[in-house]
Amino acid sequence: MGRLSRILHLEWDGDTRDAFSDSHARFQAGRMGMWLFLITLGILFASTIFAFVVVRLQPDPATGWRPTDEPGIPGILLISTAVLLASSWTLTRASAAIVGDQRRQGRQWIERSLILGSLFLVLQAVGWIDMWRAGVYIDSSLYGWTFYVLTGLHAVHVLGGLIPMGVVAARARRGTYSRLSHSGLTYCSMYWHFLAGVWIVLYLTLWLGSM
Amino acid sequence: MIQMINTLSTALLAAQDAVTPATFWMPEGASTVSADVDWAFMFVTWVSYFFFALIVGLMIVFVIRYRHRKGERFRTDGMTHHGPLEALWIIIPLLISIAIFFFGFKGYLDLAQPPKNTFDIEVVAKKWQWSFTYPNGAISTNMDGLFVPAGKPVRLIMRSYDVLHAFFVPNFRVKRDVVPGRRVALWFQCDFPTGEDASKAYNFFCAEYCGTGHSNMGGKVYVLGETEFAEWMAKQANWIEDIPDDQLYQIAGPKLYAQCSQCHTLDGSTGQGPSWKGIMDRISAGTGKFTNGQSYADIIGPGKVYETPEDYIRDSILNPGRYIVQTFTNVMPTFKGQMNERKIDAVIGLMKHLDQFDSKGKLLSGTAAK
Amino acid sequence: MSHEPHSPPPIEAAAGGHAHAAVHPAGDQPLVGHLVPMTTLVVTACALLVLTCITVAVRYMDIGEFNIYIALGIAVIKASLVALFFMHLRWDRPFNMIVFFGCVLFVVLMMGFCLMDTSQYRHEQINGNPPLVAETLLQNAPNAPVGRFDQ
Amino acid sequence: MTTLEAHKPETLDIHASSDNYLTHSKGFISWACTLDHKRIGVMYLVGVLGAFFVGGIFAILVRTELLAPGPTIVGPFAKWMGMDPADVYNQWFTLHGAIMVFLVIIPSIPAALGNFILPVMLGAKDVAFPKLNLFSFYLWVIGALMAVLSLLMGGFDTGWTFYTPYSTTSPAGGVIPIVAGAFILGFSSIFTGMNFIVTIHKLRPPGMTWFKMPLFLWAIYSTAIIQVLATPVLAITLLLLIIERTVNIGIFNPSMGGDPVLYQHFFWFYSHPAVYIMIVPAMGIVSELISVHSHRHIFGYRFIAFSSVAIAMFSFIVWGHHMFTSGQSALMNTIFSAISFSVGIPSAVKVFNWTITLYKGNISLNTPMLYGLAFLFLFTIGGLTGLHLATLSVDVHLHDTYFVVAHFHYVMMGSALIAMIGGLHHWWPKITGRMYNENWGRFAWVLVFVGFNVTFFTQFMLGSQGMPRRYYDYLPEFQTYHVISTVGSYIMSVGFFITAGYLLASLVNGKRAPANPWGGRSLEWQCPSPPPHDNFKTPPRVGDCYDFSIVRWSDEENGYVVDRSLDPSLRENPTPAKGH
Repeated sequence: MGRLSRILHLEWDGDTRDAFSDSHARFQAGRMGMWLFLITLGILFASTIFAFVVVRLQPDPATGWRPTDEPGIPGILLISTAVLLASSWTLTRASAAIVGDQRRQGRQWIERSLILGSLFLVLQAVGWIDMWRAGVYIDSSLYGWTFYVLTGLHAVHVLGGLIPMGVVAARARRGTYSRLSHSGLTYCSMYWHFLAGVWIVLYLTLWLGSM
Repeated sequence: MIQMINTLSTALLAAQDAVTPATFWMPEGASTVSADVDWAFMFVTWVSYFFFALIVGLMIVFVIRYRHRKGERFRTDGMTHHGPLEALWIIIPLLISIAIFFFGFKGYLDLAQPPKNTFDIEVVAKKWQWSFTYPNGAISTNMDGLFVPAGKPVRLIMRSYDVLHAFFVPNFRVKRDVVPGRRVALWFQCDFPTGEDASKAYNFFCAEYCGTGHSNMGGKVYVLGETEFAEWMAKQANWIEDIPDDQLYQIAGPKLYAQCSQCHTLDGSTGQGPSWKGIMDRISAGTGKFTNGQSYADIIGPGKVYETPEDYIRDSILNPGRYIVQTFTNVMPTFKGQMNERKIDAVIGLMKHLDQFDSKGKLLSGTAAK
Repeated sequence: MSHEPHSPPPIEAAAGGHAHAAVHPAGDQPLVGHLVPMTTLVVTACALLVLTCITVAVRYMDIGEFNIYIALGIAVIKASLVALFFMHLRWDRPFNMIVFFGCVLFVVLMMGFCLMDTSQYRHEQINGNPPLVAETLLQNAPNAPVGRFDQ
Repeated sequence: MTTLEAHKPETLDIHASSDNYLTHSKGFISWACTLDHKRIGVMYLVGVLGAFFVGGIFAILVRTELLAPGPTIVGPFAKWMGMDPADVYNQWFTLHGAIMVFLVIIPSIPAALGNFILPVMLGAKDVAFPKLNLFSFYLWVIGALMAVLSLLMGGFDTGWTFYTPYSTTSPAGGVIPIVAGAFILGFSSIFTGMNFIVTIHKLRPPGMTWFKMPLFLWAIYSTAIIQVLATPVLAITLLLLIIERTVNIGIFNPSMGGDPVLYQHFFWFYSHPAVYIMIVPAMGIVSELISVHSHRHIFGYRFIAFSSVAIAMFSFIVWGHHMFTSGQSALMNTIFSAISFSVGIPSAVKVFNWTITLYKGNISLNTPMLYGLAFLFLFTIGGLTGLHLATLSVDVHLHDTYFVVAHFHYVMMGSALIAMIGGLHHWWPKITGRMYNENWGRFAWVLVFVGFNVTFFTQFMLGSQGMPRRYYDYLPEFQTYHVISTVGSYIMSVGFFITAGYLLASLVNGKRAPANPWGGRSLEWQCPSPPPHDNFKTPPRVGDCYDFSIVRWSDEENGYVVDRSLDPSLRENPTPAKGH
């Protein structure tokens, strides 16, 4: 192994310092770590939504929460919601296919999820442009501020999920995943389902809040 | 329970006929709630003395008694657990905690609920000044001090102009943060007049960190007897009106300058804002630049933004952010609502006649009264 | 990753609450996929939809303060359903479930306390844009959009 | 168990190889890219102690400035930096607070000592996710660099609490970098916590059951729970703060219907538990120090273990006691006051249990033990004055005064940092393989202990007499106490410099450390000092880690050994060993 490659793989000492006795134990630990990570993110999103709720509940009586000249939540977000849920669904299919030892289908389902996930981001961007065109800016009112900040925060996490999903897709293409060894896919889909769940709550909050 | 504590503490606290003197822990207590707060404080302190002595005492005794010397065999007859003992030191601290909570709660009920017939003073906090508006329209700032009537519950209705501040009078044992965007109230009652003597008056502080001038954003609380207070309030409301026009800047100027002196010097040295030394000359020379690149000459003069230098100064007091002199930043608050035309005239008069004042803004003797 | 082929242990064993992962034979367990019956997933999805409809319906019924609590409550139920069934928490180790509901409890406590507090001091808030704050903001942050609330 | 095995001292493999984690590989990259928890722990330790030095400098500057009312030493700095003297002071105390909290105390015990000790104590080869561990260390480095960047961009004067709206409108230029730095440090802390929780759950070797774990591990575990659950709230709060400062509008801004008190709720929802992130691992260290150096089974193991968890749980629901005067409603003040006392109970349980552990012990007054006893002394004061501050009416008077400053220094410095220094001395032979000079250690301890009390006890009186905190100018009547306090801080810093001196000297000419210099019983004392690359060549034998009856001094090891032949259950007529 070359010097650079050793550095990049963090295997300078010649080992990965794997403390687990077997891959099953490692997988169990990985799942637990993933759960803790998702809980961390869940609390992060919950507090953001909650902060939104608190300021939403104390609107200015003179102007209300949403200024009358500003439109509600863009309708395209409904489509993006459907797309995100669909990508969650295709990822479920991917896991099922891999577990059923149908590697080719598994690979296809992962790629579909990747495409749907990217489509979601595109639709979110369209939603932002809609709002922007309608004259809702991040600094025009708390309504606009919360819209951009909350959707933006979620979009950043989706973006952060697409990268590992791309890695998973590449590995699936190489045939890395088998019936018994697909921990990467499992972690990825845990994260992805989580993001879908967060989005449903977030979207509803924003939508109810805009009324 | 509350009833019981009420009777208990009433029995413990004799009716107050003087301020409680300062102790090792607490400063002089002058409000109606201070004795109660001190009592709770001392109760907790004595509990603390007891447990501190117990733990540190046992620790020292054990360390001396059970010293180990190298090479000795270890004794192993110490017990490793003892259920009843553990239960004991869960229950005893629990009971003490409950008692302390109720003492604190009872005192807090008094602090949090002002009586019905309060004397209300409007307070505005801004960086780094307090201003107090009394019911008759009289205004004082922390430079003058806060004046309150003795023997009457006083309620301060406080707003903040910019960031968080907190009004704190140690001798009254009261404190309340002033939150921007909210009207918060704090009340106290002091039964013992201090008179207008600064050495007897009580200190108040800003207790919530608010930036550069935080540590100097305090002053004195004067407690006046009922008639004295009424007189003071009447005088305070009309002080600027009572001054004859020809002496306006000489008498009112120094008093008003006290509010400006934190930032504007008279001796030419640089403060938070431009020095007033030679200010009228600078303006008439017209060369001084603003941060937006314009000069005095560009904005002052017939047909320009300001007809006269006086107009420019007036607007700088009311809308300070409009033009910023170069090398300075926009830190001055507006004095809208605090400075009427007459007061502004007095300040402008002071600026025009700086030769009659010393560097601290005091009128030089000999120039007084033409 | 190396592993010997063997049949995956039944899911129930994984959730059985053993103190040690080592009791299981080596190898990854396929925990995701066909193991959750499709019907369960469909039923959960329907439940989510129904709850969403309820949230919307409640929004149109004017019951004042309770609106928000009902909406938050339904959101918590929905999040739990997603975690339990879509994210397989239902079949995971009990520790993860304890952690999950512990967190929900903390978040609910935090929200409850803060909401209680804000509703208590709401009467102190100055309606409209407090004029003094607006002026300072204009000075300190010249681009801040405060004009619209100025009276 | 055979007799043959019983007579074999367990530290035998100390001589097996001279290979240890320090000598395993060489060069900068072998450290920078290491996945070895011990090396990561050492790097954290170096970083944290460096930050402690910087934070300490600011502390000394702050104390020196307060020698007299009005500007004392800020003048030249103000001229040099072109700032108002008051702003110079404000930046100093802010830097002191922010560095000490975010860069020193929060990572000191869990990330530095915890990383080194936890896997060894547990009997594992490493933490569960070594790469994540290295990643959190680099996050810490980035956070520290952000603090430096913020200094270069004009510093920050918001106080370490970043209260809005001051922090969103402050003219200082470095607010955004430091807030972003605290955000990044938060994630460093979260990942460390996750790693430790999973490690303790999944990597306990056979025999290491939950109730066989040393109490330090219970404390680290409780801390990790807080880190994982509370830190995200801080992260999002700081993120919203950055956005608000950037675009001049946000949910904490009252001019648009936002709420500054909401910021405080969010901030303290993290930062109160964060206080326990600092103190709970310190309590874990003290449990070790006191039982090991008095060679006596810890009293009430389960109560101490559960009280750590209880403190972690309670810590989440008491944050409001930081806000009794901050515009929080009277109803919530009352509720929070009542709940706040609940944290006192488990803390009291621990203190009593430590005290009773000394009873009938075999106490060696080594430097680590002295720090342990100092902790007991200082934490008792810090904890009891917490009662004053939880009491509603009394807190209204004491809030934001020097009383609070004194209280949290007793808890955060007098307890958390003193325990950390005690732990550093305790495990120094294990980490470096060298013994430091005991006499210098005891002497420096005296200076630190005396200096600390002189510095901070006076501040209780200052505060209760009405001196508000964060003041650079003050009324003349407070000067006496301020002078005493400043003198105390000088004494203390001399103590710390001596400590740094003899610890560094020990690296050069210290005696070689035996595997077990103090007579400890937990697993880290059963591997050589310093530990080998893989910690344990053979899986260690787990026993009762507080049973010192089978520990004896061995002249040939020049240290203690675990001698199973002393186990009474192995002998025919078990008579308890008597020391006196």
